[in-house]
Amino acid sequence: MTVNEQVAIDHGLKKDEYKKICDLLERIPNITELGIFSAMWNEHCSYKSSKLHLKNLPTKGKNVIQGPGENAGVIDIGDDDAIVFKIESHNHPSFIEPYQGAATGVGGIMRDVFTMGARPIANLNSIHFGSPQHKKTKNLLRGVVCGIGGYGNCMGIPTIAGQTSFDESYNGNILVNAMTLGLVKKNKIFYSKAAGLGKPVIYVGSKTGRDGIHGASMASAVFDEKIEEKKPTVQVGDPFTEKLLLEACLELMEGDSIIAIQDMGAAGLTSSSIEMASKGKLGIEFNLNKVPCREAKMTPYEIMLSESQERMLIVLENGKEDLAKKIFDKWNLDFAVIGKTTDSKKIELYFDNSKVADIPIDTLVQNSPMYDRKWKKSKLPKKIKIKKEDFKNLKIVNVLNKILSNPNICSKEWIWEQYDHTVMGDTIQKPGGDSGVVRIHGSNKAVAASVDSSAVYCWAHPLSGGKQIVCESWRNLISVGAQPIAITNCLNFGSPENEENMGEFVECVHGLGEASKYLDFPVVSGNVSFYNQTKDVGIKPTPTIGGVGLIKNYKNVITMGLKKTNNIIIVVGKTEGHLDQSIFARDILNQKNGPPPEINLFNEKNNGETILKLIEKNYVKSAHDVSLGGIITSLAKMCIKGKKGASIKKPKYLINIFEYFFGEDQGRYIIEIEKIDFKNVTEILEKNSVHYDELGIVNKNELIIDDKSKVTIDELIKSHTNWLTNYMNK
Amino acid sequence: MNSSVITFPGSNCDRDMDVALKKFGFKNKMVWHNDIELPKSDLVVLPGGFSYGDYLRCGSMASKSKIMKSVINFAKSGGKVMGICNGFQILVETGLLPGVLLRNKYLEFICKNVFVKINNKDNSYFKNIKKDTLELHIAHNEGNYFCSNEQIKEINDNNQIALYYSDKDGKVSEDNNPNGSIKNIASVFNKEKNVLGMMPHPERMIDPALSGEDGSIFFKNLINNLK
Amino acid sequence: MKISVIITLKKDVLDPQGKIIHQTLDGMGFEGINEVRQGKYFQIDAKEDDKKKAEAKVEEMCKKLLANLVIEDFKIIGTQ
Amino acid sequence: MKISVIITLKKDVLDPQGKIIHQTLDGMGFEGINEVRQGKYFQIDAKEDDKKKAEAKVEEMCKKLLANLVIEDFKIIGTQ
Ligand SMILES: Nc1ncnc2c1ncn2[C@@H]1O[C@H](COP(=O)(O)OP(=O)(O)O)[C@@H](O)[C@H]1O
Ligand SMILES: [Mg+2]
Repeated sequence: MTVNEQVAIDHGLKKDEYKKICDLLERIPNITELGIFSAMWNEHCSYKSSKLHLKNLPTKGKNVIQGPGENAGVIDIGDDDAIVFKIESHNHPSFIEPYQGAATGVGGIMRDVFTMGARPIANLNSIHFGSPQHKKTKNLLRGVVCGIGGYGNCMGIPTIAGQTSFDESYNGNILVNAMTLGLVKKNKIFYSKAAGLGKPVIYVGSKTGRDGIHGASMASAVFDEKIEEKKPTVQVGDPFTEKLLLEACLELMEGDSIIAIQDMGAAGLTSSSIEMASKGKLGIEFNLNKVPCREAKMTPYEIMLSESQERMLIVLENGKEDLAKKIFDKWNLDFAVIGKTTDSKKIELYFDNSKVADIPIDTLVQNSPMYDRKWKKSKLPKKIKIKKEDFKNLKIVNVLNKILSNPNICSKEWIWEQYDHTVMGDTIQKPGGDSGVVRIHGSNKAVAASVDSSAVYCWAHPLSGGKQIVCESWRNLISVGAQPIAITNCLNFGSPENEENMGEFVECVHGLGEASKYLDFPVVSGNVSFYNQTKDVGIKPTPTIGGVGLIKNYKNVITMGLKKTNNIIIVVGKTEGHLDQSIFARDILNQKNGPPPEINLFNEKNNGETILKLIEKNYVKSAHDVSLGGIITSLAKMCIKGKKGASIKKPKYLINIFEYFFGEDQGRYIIEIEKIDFKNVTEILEKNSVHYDELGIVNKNELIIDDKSKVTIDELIKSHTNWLTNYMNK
Repeated sequence: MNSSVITFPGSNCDRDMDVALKKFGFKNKMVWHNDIELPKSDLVVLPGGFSYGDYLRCGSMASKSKIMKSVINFAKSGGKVMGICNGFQILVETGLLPGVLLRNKYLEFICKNVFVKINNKDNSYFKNIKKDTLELHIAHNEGNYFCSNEQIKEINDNNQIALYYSDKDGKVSEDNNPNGSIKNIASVFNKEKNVLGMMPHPERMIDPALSGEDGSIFFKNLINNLK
Repeated sequence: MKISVIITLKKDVLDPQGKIIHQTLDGMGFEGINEVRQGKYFQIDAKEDDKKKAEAKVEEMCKKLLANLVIEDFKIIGTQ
Repeated sequence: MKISVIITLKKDVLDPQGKIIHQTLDGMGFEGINEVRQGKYFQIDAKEDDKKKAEAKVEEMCKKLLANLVIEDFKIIGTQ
């Protein structure tokens, strides 16, 4: 096939991008070369629209060993242990084939983590679906959950937490973000930077097939009516092979054979080889006839662009080929020496004894396009005016029951019971807590992790929303007693070519950066997913934050269930009664406008750190951050988890009972303490200038509000747990 | 007491089982599926996981692996063999245990704590356990125990049913059947009671900080019975 | 030759998958379904040009691995 | 009528199960197998006496539920 402008456009390249390729090469590329350029220069691999803005994120900190730029971020958790973690999206494939799309998403992120030498110890997922009434939602949800479980369970890695939301903006573009944490010794971390000349480059894992060719460009395309034609780009996952690959790689990593290692993810052999060469400032040479292929007569183009799963590329020390082969043979995996490193600084491909590609690496990486896309600043929406009458006919207990059964609040047990969350024998906090917690095997330490996003807030005001999610992640870690360390992020947005969507991106990233800098909660890895868009309509901006924190002694982990009757319940943090964009406003008052709650970073940090102090001194019996649905919703969840009730009173503020109990002001926690500790606790809070309200006490089995309104915990449990199960089994 | 845990490609509870056995005093060895000989053992354990990806039928391909010949001989000569979850599935595929394990009734993987009622304590696995019900943990996709009517009569007559899914007071009813198993069966023996297969994972219940502690009762008791 | 086999659950064996699919089809508005049974299909491509021999081989594979005769039946449905 | 359908993975789609079954059969001493592909088999018993209509109905079921045409093909192999 001869290459011309139209062929380039069919590959998703722009006219001027094609011109730039010809200029850089000083000739017209052949089809294989064009395929390589299109894969490397698409949004997914090149970050051409996002790079400029991501540069401003804080990525350093005293515990950061490796920030963005590698397969995953790495943080120090003491005693020579390090945690490797990252989140990644698999949105487009999951919409087309929910089971396989989600499964391969989980497989891909685990590979990113074990490529660095870390054994995965926990998985998390953040999944977002269209309106429950939309005809596709149920099947997509079922398929995605089954796929996430199918892959993670088979690998034997516990899924310890997640997040699930429904919003009509995802009707045509669901989101599936998967996160993995791995554990590694600090001196055994592996990187993807090639080094040395004439080193053998080996291919291991599964064979290469025709699946997923151009998956990366699909991830960078808008869905349109022709979506059916894009279908064959979906890959099928093979978790069993991945499990073998994990064990084989870790076995090889025990020795000193590996110079560099890189998984073949998006754009397969192309991006993995080019990244290794680029980082090492080297060239790389392959004989493509050596690549293990599943199908007969695969062309160089297909081999280079295949996105078959469960494959790795390794640069070995000379003379280690036999040793490596023995290990991969033992695990029944394909192994082939397919090329070597060179000093040409080019990627040179041979097939059937002729050269089929010859491209300077620089042209693919350093010279890849970078855009300063136009973007539109968003204004802070005006506050909504709620009239007194709107509250008049509302009964607080009815409202609470309704909110507890809201699809975005209700229990997600139906989902996480399908995930093996206890395998590996170290799960301290299973799904259903503020963060998942896993013990570091054989030690007293534990790590906590949480995934969060707040699309509604980000949509209402991206800058505040961006800050808010980082804070929410921070709070979720603190609530289990963990010292927050670092975050990873998955930025799910519409098209960067649309000024409004691009504006949402820019401002969310700005907010995110500001908060993570202030909280000393740096970004160590991440991923951008643009074009979550059908025709002209983008999803609500959905940056997802994966936060990781450390618990020194797992025995001190805090859970949210109320523990003992007559203990005192305290709200930490100030309540102003912010209802705009709250679940209450949206779901009960049907009011979708207004600004999201404000973020005060000083209070956020101060409140969080003070809570940690109280936890350290053993005063906190249970804790939960206040998020969607406000104080009463959070307290109801604590009641449900602990199977205890609470007798509470609204403090004498000027705001009304609905504003107080359902307002979504930020930076707040609910804690339970013993009566005898009350004085000590309030002293600490006062000394640190932390606002608090004494809310009430724990009782046996009823939630009693202002002596007037009552509801039994059994009823709350019903409201909270039934919705999803009923929905799925209907 | 010496124990052996067999690792098949795709096993993923082998380490958990190793940790549990050692915690309660077993000298445990890990044995690779391609090995031919079993080390000297008082107990052989086939752990949970997804041997061969659970492809074809769970346990079917593992049941054909090299080491299984020795395991079968060991069992036939009276050796204690215990299969947990995927291990149970492997044991039924070898024919050492009766019945089969089908997909869970609602076709969903289930991971949660359950209660089981001990049906037969006259054997080395459950002898001397004081409680009548235990809280254990299940995590499986294919735990729906099934066998023909004649077979169910036979295993009943031979007292081969080890555990039923029940409520915490030992009441066995459809309400506490997590996966559709016939008669709520969670675990069975062979005729001689030296081979045990069970879907629940006692090794996940050995720490109060985790899911619970009734697995500790099981293991403590097991090593004492084997002495 | 390529030999095709289907493996089905014996008649009295519960078929949870078939049952759920039946329910789902009902729910989708497909009326008048009496029963859905699920099975497995295999196509085995073997280096063997003699039809009889090829089928005999596959029969053996079914007995030894592909089918669990306690609950399943197998049937060769085509050879080419 | 009883309609039988098989659903198979499209040609270029990875079949992990088939691959492992192939390896296992090799290991058991079955030689000379080129490839094993696995699929699903359904037998649908529907209240419908017209063969054409019954098959059309099953075709619709395949498209809407039983098969995912992204990665699978279906084929009606028998109606009785
Ligand atoms: N997809 C999922 N996978 C695993 N766990 C989930 C998933 N969705 C929700 N959860 C769990 O359900 C609980 C409730 O989630 P969420 O409502 O987001 O928490 P919060 O109380 O912090 O607002 C959390 O513990 C979360 O880990
Ligand atoms: Mg929380």
